[in-house]
Amino acid sequence: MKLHEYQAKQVFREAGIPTPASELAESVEAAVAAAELVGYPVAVKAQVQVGGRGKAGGIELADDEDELREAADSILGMDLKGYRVERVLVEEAVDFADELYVGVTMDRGEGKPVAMVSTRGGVNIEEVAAEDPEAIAREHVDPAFGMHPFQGRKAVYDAGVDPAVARDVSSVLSTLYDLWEDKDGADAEINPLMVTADDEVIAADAVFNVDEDALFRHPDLAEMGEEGEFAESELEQKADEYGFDYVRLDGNVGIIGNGAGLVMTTLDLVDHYGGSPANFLDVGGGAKADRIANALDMVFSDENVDAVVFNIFGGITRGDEVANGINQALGEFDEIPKPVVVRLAGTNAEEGMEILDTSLVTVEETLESAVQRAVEYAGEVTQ
Amino acid sequence: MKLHEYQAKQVFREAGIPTPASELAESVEAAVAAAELVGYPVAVKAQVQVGGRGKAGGIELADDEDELREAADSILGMDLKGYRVERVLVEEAVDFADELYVGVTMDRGEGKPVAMVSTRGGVNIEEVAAEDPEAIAREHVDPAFGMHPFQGRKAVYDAGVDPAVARDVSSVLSTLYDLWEDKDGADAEINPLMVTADDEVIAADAVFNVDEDALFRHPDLAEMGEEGEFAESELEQKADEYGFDYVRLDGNVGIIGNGAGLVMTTLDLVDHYGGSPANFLDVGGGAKADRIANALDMVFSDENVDAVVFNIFGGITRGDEVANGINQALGEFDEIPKPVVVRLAGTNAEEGMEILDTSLVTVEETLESAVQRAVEYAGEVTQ
Amino acid sequence: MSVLVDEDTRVVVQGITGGEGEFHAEQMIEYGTNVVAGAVPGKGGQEVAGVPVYDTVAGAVAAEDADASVVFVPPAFAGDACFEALAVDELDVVVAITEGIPTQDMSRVYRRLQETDAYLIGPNCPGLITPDEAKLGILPGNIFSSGRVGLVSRSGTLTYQVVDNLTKRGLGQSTAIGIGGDPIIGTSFVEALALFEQDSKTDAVVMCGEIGGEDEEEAAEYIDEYMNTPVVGFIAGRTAPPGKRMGHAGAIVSGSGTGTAESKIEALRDAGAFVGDTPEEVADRVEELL
Amino acid sequence: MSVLVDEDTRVVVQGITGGEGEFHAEQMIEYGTNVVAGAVPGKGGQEVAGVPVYDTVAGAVAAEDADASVVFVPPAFAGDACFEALAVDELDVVVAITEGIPTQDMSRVYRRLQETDAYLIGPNCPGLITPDEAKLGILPGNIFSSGRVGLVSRSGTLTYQVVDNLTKRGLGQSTAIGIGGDPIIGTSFVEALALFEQDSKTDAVVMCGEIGGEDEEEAAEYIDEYMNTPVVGFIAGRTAPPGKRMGHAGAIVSGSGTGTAESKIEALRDAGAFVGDTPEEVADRVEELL
Repeated sequence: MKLHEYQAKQVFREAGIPTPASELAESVEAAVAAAELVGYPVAVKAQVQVGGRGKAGGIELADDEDELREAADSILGMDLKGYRVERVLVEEAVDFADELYVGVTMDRGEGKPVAMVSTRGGVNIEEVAAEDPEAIAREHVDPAFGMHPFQGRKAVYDAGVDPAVARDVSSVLSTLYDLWEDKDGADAEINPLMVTADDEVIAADAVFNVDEDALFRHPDLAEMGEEGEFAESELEQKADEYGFDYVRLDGNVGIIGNGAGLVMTTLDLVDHYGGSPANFLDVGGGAKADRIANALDMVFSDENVDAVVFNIFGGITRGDEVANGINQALGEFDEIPKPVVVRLAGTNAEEGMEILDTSLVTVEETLESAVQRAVEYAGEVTQ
Repeated sequence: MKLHEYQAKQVFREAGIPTPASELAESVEAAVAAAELVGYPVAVKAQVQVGGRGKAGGIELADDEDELREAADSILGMDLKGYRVERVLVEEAVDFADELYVGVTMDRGEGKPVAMVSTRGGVNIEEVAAEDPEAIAREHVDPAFGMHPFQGRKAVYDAGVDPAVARDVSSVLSTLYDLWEDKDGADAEINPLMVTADDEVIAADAVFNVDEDALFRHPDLAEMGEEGEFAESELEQKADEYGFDYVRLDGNVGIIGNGAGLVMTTLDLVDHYGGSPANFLDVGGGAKADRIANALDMVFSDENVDAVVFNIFGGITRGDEVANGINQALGEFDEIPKPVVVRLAGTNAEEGMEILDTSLVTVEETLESAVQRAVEYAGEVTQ
Repeated sequence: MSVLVDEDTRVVVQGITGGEGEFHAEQMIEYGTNVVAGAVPGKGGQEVAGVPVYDTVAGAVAAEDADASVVFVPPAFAGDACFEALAVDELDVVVAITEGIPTQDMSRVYRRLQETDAYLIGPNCPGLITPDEAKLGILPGNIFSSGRVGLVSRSGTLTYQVVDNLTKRGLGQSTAIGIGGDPIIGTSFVEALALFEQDSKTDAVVMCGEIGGEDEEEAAEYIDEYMNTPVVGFIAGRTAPPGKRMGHAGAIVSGSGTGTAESKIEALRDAGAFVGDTPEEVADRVEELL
Repeated sequence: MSVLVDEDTRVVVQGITGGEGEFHAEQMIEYGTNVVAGAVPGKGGQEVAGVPVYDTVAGAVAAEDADASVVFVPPAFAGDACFEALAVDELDVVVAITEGIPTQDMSRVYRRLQETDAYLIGPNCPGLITPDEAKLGILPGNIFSSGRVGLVSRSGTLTYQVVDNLTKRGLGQSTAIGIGGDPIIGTSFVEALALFEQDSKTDAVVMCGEIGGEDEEEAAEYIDEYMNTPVVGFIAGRTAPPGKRMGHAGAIVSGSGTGTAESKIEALRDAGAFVGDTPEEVADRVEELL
């Protein structure tokens, strides 16, 4: 779960990381009031969870009220990479001499945390990582011990940070690591960590993503997550409500299945047989009839979808439950909105096949044939 | 550093370990007021840092004000194993069905912490450990990870604690461990952890000793240490003031040296040559003249001392500094109060021998001869 | 034995008194698995699914001489359950079925695992099975058949799909291991492949990978350098767009181009492994090899 | 080489810019020790005692090819300094002079140490010396002389006393190691004895123990089972009363009768070692042996 910038900064600030003065505003008038409190010049920053806000016009500077009104007016309500901007952060514009990067994440390959420092802050760090990996000092942390103080210092010195601020940067990194550990962070980043002409360091941006599996022990962050809800598409909101792993894609073959690997495989097969997948939708393990009906509702709600392939290999999930769900969902229609190809295998598949109302769906025996049939149907509609 | 029972209970209570209601009192009248708050029956408990207070008459029960006055009057001001009782804890008398032991300490041999549980609470646990080691369940803790929750449970089940309270006891042990770790405990113990007829657990006594080397990061505990200062002997107070490692013994040969091993060896040699050591006094490494003078002041202040052996092997400590200290201290006397035998070796020993005013002291070349000479002097005085 | 477990394996089920734990303990026993005990704090002395329950894993192992455990403990407590199992030297195999264990908990468990000789399978996995001998986990036993194909997979239902294709052609399995799709797992592809390479009952190995991470690339290096047993690969997620999480926390292609299906397929092919475009092609190839 | 260090040992001094660090770096260099660098955060680029200072230990080792370090860092930071040294694979020997390191810090350092191949000497120790070759620590070099007696001791000044007795009789030392008197130390008597046993330049070993703990008893077992080199022992603290801390945090006899001088002396004698009543007797015995 991603926190918004203003939330992440609040978390960082409470932990003792210096951040610029700032106020959240949801209207131009509120932005004006906020700027009075913060003091000009200010930065007006769109609070949406996408990268590259600056380049996309989501961040503007304002030296006075007129400029501020103009900036707030242009940003509030704008569409930024598919998200509508509902709130801006009005923030003290920091005069900086240098921009650094500090971050903590889980190195999945090593199975352990890694703390990172770079003097190449203020730019897309993933590009830096790709082009010039040596520009980022990395210090792996033993998760049993946590980050030793010397490791924070080592990362900072290895990165070549100016000695005048090395101690402060190392202290920010240690705090960031402890925060990441205490609050079950997935990624924690400050980019840029600005260095002023007076050798003060200050977190000009803040990223804090939380491990959703660990939210149960962080009710405060869970609450922030609700407060800062995504401005998602209607379909994604629906998937959240239903509790599905769902990703919308560009094609017209709707896909429902159980288990991420098998659903991805179904997508790949749609592509392999010349079709184009409309989505990834995993109903998960042990889905009951209601859940199956919800899944059908989801793909039917996607106007791009022309045909649906329903591929279940029962393990915990039982074929009879799936068949009931399909019957229940499709029985409500006078006319089935989109052709549905069903393939059931595994636990209670035979029972499922007996229950399934084959007047409503096309049944196929194998994954390959089911996908081919769905691609065929979708092709017919498209023509 | 040992906390008093009332301090340890405060620390435990703040961490969430259940403790009986209690109030501290320094007079009989205050004890009466305290008992009113706590409610009869109460236990009146001497707040001195010695074991076996109960057997020594330092703990009494009182059912009403008369009994309380009598108890408080008899305990306040009493001499308990050499300590004068200045304060009593007036505590709710808990009606218990069972008494357990839980503790956490550092297992020096293993170099790692150990959590302990026993159903043989309420008695001297060291005796239990000696007579029936199996009666104490021990769970070693990996200091990198801290105590896993399963370890607390395992210790409790291994000890054979009644299942009805196993969860609560395990939770107390986990809290005690975390406290021990967070606050740099040396030993943390609850003995007894009482179990009531309603299966409530409650810490009826509380021991918390802090690693003195770690006090710098626990100012709150350091403050408690001052508040609960030992009622030590005059000599021990003096040693504290001077910052010496000092232990008073029964003999009449005063001993001053540098380095614990060498001082212990000097004691052993005094014994070996038929004398009896009056003290252990380690001036530590790198002692300067003032410190040497203070050490002489200490042994001269001990009326049991009849002769002094001063044995310095210079490493960081310099012989010339030592000689200056001796000259300075002894120069102040018209008559040297007790004969002093000096042996200097190691760093700057020759310079020291040149400086040393041999009209004030007896000089010996070797450790053995110095000790023999001091034993001889002490023997002469005794005769 | 085949790989890791066989008919002699003595299994303790952690969390056996929970709904999932009890149901799958019964299923495992029905399959013929030698489940000897359950372990649930506070439930010692009970009997569930016909086996005695102990308060601690150590207690269960001491009393019932178990050498493997399966963890069906809710995610908030599953990390601790893994530590508890790993603290018992006698347990050679620990299978963590639980989905949704916090990643940092697993990072610490993984750290501990490195100091032990045990194999931790999972978490968030279907478990492993040596057909007709022992099933540790939630795999549907009826689709498996005994034979000479080893199988290792990051995904549960994809495993079933591939096994189904094999079994229907009479290509039985020596052992099938679902290693799980989480970002941090115990036993990796490389370790599983090494076990199959050393196993005299395995003549070919099917390896089902998916996008995300670099485990498949590392497996390819291992295949190239150390394996004589032929490997047939399958990689799910060729159509997955970068930056989107496809169900498994691990199944995400990073923006910087690592962890793509292409890089994994290429690595495996470079290592001499056949990689099928469909599960059917995988079975075709295995049939050719045996 | 003799044991652990010799004239080729390249030493980095952690905390070289502090008073103690600088003074003893100079002393070590004067003795002939090959001190190649200092390491102090924020002081990189300076020169102290004639050697370059680096911000990190890893940086110092990389630039100056050091293989040992000596820690003169204040107690609050010394645990971290040990971790920093132990993180550098190239450092085979780490000598922690610092006194007063919190016990729990050392417990964690000790845990880490078990995973490395390094020897940690101390903390709260005088260091070690191979006479005429290298001195790592604060021992007064002038009392030592080169020879064939190994020495290991928990106490600093007692070491000096014993060495003085040896040197005055012409009994030089191969290496002398002060392992320190804290409750938790890196290298134990047993490990030090094993090093001397394997050392072709050591013909006899003097071991100075003291009350508290059971390290001497463990050493006795080791001597009994594994050592051919003769061992002469000395145990300080025979007159120490139970329950009193005699200077060293470790030097305390527990009420339950373990850790007494008697038990240690008896264990050593049972293992065939001579135990002297006085340092003089120790030297007498060594003279007889060589």
